[in-house]
Amino acid sequence: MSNRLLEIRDLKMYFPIEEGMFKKTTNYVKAVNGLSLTVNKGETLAIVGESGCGKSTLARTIIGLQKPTSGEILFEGKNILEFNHQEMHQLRRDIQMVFQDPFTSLNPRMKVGDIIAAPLKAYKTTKNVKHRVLELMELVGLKPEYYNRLPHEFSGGQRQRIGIARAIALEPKLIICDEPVSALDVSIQAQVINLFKDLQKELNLTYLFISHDLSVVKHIADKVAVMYLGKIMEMSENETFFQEACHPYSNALLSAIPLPDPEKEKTRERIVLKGDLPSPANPPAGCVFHTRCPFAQDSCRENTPPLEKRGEEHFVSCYFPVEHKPAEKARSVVN
Amino acid sequence: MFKKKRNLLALGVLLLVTVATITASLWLVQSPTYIDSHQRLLGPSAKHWFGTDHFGRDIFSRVIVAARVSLFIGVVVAVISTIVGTVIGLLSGYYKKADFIVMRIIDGMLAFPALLLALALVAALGGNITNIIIALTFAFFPVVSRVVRSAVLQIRNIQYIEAAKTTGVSDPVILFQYILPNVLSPIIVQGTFIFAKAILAEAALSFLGVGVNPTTPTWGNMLQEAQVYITIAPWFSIFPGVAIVLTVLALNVLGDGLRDAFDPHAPAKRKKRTSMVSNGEQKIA
Amino acid sequence: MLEVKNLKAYIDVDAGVVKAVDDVSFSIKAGETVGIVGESGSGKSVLALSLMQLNPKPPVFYPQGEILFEGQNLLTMKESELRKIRGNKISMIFQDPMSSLNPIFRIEKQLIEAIRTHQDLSRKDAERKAIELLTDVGIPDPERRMRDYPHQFSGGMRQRVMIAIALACRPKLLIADEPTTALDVTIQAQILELLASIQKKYGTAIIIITHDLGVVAKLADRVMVMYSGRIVEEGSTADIFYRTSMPYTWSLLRSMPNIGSAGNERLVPIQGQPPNLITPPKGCNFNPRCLFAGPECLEVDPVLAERGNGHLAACVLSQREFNERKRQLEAVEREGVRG
Amino acid sequence: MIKYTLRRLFSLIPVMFIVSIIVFMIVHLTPGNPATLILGEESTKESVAQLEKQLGLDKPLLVQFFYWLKNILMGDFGQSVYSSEPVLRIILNHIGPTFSLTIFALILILLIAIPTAIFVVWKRNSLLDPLFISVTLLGVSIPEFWFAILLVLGFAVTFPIFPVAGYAAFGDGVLNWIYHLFLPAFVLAAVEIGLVARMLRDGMLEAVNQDYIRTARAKGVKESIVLMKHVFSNALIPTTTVIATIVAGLMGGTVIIETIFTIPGIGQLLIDSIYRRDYPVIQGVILFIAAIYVLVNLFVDLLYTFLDPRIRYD
Amino acid sequence: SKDTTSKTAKTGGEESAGEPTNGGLLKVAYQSEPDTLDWSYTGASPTRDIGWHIFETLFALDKNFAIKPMVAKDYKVSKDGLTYTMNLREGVHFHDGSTVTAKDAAASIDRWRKVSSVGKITGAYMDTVKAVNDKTVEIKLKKDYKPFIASMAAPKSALIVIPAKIANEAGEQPLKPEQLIGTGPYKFEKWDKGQKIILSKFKDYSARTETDWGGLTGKKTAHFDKIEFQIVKDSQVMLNGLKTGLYDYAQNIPADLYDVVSSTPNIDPVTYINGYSTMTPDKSEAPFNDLKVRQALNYALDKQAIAEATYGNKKFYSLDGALFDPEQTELYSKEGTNGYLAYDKEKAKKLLKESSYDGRTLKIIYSNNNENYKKISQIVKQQMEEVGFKVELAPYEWATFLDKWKDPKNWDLEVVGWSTRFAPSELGMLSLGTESSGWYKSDRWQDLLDQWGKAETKEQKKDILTKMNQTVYEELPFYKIANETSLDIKSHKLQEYDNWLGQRFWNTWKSK
Ligand SMILES: Nc1ncnc2c1ncn2[C@@H]1O[C@H](COP(=O)(O)OP(=O)(O)OP(=O)(O)O)[C@@H](O)[C@H]1O
Ligand SMILES: Nc1ncnc2c1ncn2[C@@H]1O[C@H](COP(=O)(O)OP(=O)(O)OP(=O)(O)O)[C@@H](O)[C@H]1O
Ligand SMILES: [Mg+2]
Ligand SMILES: [Mg+2]
Repeated sequence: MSNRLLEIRDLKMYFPIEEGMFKKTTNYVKAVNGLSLTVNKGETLAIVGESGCGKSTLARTIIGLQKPTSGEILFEGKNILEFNHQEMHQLRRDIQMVFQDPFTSLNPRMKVGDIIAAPLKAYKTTKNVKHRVLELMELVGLKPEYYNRLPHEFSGGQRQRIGIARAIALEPKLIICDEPVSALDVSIQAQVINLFKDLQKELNLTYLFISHDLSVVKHIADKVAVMYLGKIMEMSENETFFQEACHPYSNALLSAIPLPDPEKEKTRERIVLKGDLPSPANPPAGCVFHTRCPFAQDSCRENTPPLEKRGEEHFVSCYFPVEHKPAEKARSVVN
Repeated sequence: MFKKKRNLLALGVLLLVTVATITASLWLVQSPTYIDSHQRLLGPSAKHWFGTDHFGRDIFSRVIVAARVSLFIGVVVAVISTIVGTVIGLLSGYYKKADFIVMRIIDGMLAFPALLLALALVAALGGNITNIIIALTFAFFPVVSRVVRSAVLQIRNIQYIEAAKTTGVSDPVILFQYILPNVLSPIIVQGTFIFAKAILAEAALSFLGVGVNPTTPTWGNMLQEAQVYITIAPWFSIFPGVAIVLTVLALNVLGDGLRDAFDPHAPAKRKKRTSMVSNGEQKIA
Repeated sequence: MLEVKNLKAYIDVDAGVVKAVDDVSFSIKAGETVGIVGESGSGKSVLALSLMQLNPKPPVFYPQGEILFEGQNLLTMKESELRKIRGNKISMIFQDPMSSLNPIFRIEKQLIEAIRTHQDLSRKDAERKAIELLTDVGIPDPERRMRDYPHQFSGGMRQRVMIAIALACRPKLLIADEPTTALDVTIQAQILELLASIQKKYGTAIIIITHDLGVVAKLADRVMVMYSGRIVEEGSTADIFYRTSMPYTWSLLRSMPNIGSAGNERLVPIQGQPPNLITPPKGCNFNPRCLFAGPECLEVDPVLAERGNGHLAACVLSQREFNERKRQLEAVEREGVRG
Repeated sequence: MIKYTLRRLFSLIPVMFIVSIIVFMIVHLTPGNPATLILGEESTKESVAQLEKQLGLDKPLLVQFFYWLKNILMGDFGQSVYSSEPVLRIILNHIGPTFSLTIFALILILLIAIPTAIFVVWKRNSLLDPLFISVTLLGVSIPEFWFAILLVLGFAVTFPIFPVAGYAAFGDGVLNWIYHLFLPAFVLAAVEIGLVARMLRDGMLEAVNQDYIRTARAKGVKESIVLMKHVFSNALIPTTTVIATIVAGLMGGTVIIETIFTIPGIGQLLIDSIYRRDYPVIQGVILFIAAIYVLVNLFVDLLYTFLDPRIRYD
Repeated sequence: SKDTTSKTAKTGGEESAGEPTNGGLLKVAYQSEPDTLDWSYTGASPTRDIGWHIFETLFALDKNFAIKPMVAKDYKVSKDGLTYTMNLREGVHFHDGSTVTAKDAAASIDRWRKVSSVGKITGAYMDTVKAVNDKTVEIKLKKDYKPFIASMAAPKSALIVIPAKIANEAGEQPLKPEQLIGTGPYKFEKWDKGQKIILSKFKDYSARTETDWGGLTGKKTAHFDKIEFQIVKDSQVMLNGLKTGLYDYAQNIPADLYDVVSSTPNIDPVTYINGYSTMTPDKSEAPFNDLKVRQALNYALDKQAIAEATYGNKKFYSLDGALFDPEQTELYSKEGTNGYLAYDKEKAKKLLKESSYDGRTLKIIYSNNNENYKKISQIVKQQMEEVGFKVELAPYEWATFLDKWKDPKNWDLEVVGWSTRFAPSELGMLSLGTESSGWYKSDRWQDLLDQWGKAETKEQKKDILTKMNQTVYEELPFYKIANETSLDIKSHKLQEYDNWLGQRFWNTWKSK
């Protein structure tokens, strides 16, 4: 129990679709729609899913940029949704965020030193701000002479390092990373992924790592959660997921990723999903995935499958999970 | 932005006019108000470079001194309306609750053509410099607050603002240290244009007879007085007219140049997915 | 069918001249699929647009080269002649489906425009043809959806429309410039399938430009690797992936996170940043980032050289030297990890 | 669309309420008692007081305001203290010339600005562009009234092509109408022509670099068609949003232009009424102009939805 | 606000007038739109100059300002001077077709007593008005009032003859457009507010026969079918409009344009005397309640220079200290006006030192709608400052000016022009205790006014006028600046045009 850093219970975040001058709400975008998950101390939980499935909304809700419609967010056992302004301010020290776009997440008019110092100044944690900033810069691999430079003088990878330095400045307990490498070029992605791993080891950080790129996830995550239309479809340990993912959607995701290996690519059995992601304003009834699921049956259209335990730390929300026969394992899982 | 000759020239003109008016009392030989009934309506000469008016006053010195009033009104209106507009725009862009009501009021004010609003206000308050400044400020600040508000609305959702929030930076600091500097460029551009418009508006009000006290030399007053003499003493009208056009043109050119300089899209619009931008080649303004 | 000879495409910018495409030669045969990979800014798009002569002029200019399409040089061709080729014999699919369709015209209009620009068809026939095309690219209910505006389509569907437009005149050559980067994984898979099936069905030659080696591995017969405006390695897909001859390609392959690989292992990034294309480094453009760079590399600017079987690479190291160095380095790294 | 239009019309209520407050406040700040003015130099205190009572000027402001507002809602804009005619009738009598002038100017703006912008964009890499920019900047820098006087001197006096002043109603013959309105409408339009052409040019230059234009070119579409069809229609959308601003500019300008060309429109009516302290007429005119402006804005919004398929309000 | 007076200027046409032609449209550029066309109701010249085409009075002034009958045929005064009996001309038609009767005249007089400023002054002396028979009216006065007929003939808030029905209906309200029924040579046709007023020829006009009277009486012939008074504010437009044939006549052009006008071939200048400009001190408060300060100011003013800078051309001003215009032979007297050109800087400085003036800043108010007041104020300021006054200018737009004028706190000096008046009692700048005289209090002046009411002979009148002048220059209730001459312009085609006090478009026509 004490191992649980963050626990989310049945979280819902609906955005009203407002129309007209009196802002009559005609419908809701159900960005996060009854989502539960747990993050343990010191581990990395990766959340994967396609664009628009609610990943960023989840992140923003946890960090308090939005008030959720309902649900609970327990941080170290306390429901942060009941926090007052003061408590919220204190909580922010413990939860920090690294953003997706290294170009828009840094104020273009502030010097690197000031960007990293902002949280330190907001909480007045240390007298010698500059010293601490230089320390952090060293930690993320930025040269001290960059202190007075402006963000535009840096490459994307370097900028992302600045963002990371800012996020770890207050020694938070949890860092939420919303697609921190998806905007980076492949050759540079690797640098940042490595940095994340190193920092975790060094500072004993806990990550909630959001990504749509399963190959990145595979390199960084301890656990993987697959999200679809505001819900968790499957959640398991990294190893288990890549070996035995059993939700049809997880499998589709896994098989959709092109491998930089022509032979495997050509022999691989893929599951190409039909159709597009339905609109989160009108999610399908029953299992939200049924419209694109190759195995959908009538029961899927009528009832919503619960997130059920399937193995040690392995949960699936599906009536007809894919069974992996030992022999097939290798093939279904790409390598 | 000063790579363009046009912008440089405009800045030069403005500096010249400003310096000339500020230092006028040091070097002006002729008094701008001295009435000499024997020297009426004389054409340009060595003594009176721009000729004399219907009172025999020296037009050159009047044009120079008038610049002071016109520029003063322009600057003050530009500064006050940008400050007022900015504060209102910032607050209503940032605080959703205030936004609705404030914007309805601004909408209401924007429902009047600026010149008409100023005209009605000046007619109501009486035509002196303070009232003209008040009236023009009222006419122009709503535009600024609109511009600022929409800039804030755009910027508010940019990640570095959210990033600042999540690192615990307080609202006022975000508003004034993060958002304000980033909306400064449209504000400065607006300010420059308002400066130009205010000078024109002052002239128009004076022309309509509700402007600055007619005894004060302003470009508008001079043009109004000169109107009758346009055929018999064209210089009376031409010099103040050209002075207005040059000054306002310089301001407009400058504003235009600033807009281009500030606008990240202006030269080559390129989207970048990437990290690969080295050498500071890409800037985000 | 298409032969590019010593093409240079330079760009005039305030800071100087960007050598976006610098002396590139290659050729494509009918029915072939060629992949062009390289990191962002390496000149892929400028090259692709050069083939269609769609680069904005100015600032882009072509100081040298020939682009021979069916024997005619596109570079010297009159604009009116070019227009007869564009969209007809060569067409193009762009990276961003969100912005590549005109937002204020109906899909129908944009498709029909593509058809009627080159084909003398009545409106009715063009409409019928448009429906056919949409069916081909897998848009359900095309008669109705045709009357929609682009914003009413999802990203994947818009990309399909783009493909339909590109296919409107059964082009001989289809250039796809990062056709899937803006799309989701599952949608990307759909589009890649679609491209593969089109290739099979029409036998169109395809140039697919991407920074994603996985995409290339799936589609391409042949691959060209671009680095700072040049082709640094070229060969069959297998050559590139399994018999890499150029340190850059190798580093690129190593830096990619790969679900196929063992898992939680360390990635090996390419250090440094891509070169400035205005003042490229002396010698080999890759030398500042190359793990094998020797003193020679600072001097010699290597040209593409035959490595057997149409496999070309631009590196001072011979294949054997390269393999040797590779082995040494990998050994050192393993040591490092252990120690 | 109808629903949306109605909703938008409905939303004008708070704006117009604020507008009416502003109008009322401005007018009642005005010094100079209309009663004195009507009665003239030799009026007595008693007669002034009596007339004030008659005009309701002796009541508290707030009472006057709501009384006024109530009447307006019932279609009664009051009576001119100067001519005792109903304000609404006075305004309607003056609206014709202003309407003509504005419409004429608007037509001139579009007729000149659109081809200019297209031409400039077509020749965008030549010296025409900087020249064009300079001219448009010059256009917005000349005081309207001065420009008007110069034009009259040139084209009505020195070369008497147009009349120096005056107005002919549309009903008096179209040619006559054009003959009288050309100069004033041109002056009125001059400033805005530059603005609109500039907006269009900027919009087109921006559109020229858009991906979808590249798509059009990639289809092999002719450059002229690309410019006129794809680029222009996209640039038109942002430009329509400034139509409202233009109309505001034109209406502000009519005050000056009507004065100079002695055109009996509401601009001149406003100036006259200001001099006469004819409160009800001043209020009526300003309110009327504001209402028109607000409606034009609404119209532009609707036009916008019509032009831009991305925005659909139902 | 300001009416114009005076005599004809020569019209510059050289070609002979030739035979009058009838018909056509006369287009007049009219500077200020009148509030009403009811010539009784207001003394404003825009009303008068159009009104007198429509209306006629019982008695009127001829070109020499002598009183002559107009609608009236003749009159008799009883010995005691208390009963006036007047006969009307036969067959005078109203525009509505009816014939003028004594009842109409009586009703018109009754209304005049109530609404006209002159009528109110006169009305104080009147008792009853009644129609004795169809063509005879009898008026009883309460006490002897010699200027009675002169008042009835005064062309200011004039006693217009209108149908009795309309007079009764209108009462104290100004006549509405449909009530504009008079006996004049032109009748009212249409008024597009803010744009133009159209008069048309009255076919049944019954003219007098005297061709040599001129002024507002004698034979009047309407040659035009229509007269259009178009409201044009801007004098450049007027001038340009005349040049290009847009107008035939334009009113009130700045004197500085005289040279241009006279050198343009197809237009002629028309000049006429138009009252005079004045400056009035506020005598209810310091410092101008001190006669010494007023005297100091009188010495400080160089009227020659003021006039020169203000009016430019010598044709357009004359330095004359009298209270009336030289053309008004019965009223004009120069005696006792020595104080008028008393310019002496040193004396002014000395007097000012001796006076109670404490060096505070004095406020000159004026209306900026009038170029001349504007100029005068500015020069006066310069001259006052030269002798040690401190001065500040406060121009207001006309309406505000009228308002500010009312309160002595708002001003110390006020600059305004007064049009020609027809009796001492009508002199606004001397009407006791009002703001227009700057709260002038003077038993001496009141006494002189009373004497005027009783004066009969020319000699008596001259004597009183001299005393009046002396009073004015000793007590200095106001400062006269200069007689003003106005400039109108007319098309060269307008023939035999004769201007008297203002524009009259009868007995004139346009050549082809
Ligand atoms: N503030 C908001 N108001 C209305 N709708 C919103 C808002 N924020 C997000 N949404 C909607 O909620 C849904 C989920 O959005 P979210 O950004 O969380 O997706 P995501 O999984 O992060 O996608 P991506 O991978 O593209 O970042 C989307 O349909 C989005 O349009
Ligand atoms: N219109 C232009 N103006 C200035 N520079 C340009 C222009 N177009 C391209 N460039 C520059 O040319 C170089 C090559 O650009 P290009 O778009 O071909 O790269 P790319 O390989 O397609 O990259 P990406 O993967 O990001 O699409 C880059 O340095 C880019 O900044
Ligand atoms: Mg997201
Ligand atoms: Mg590209």
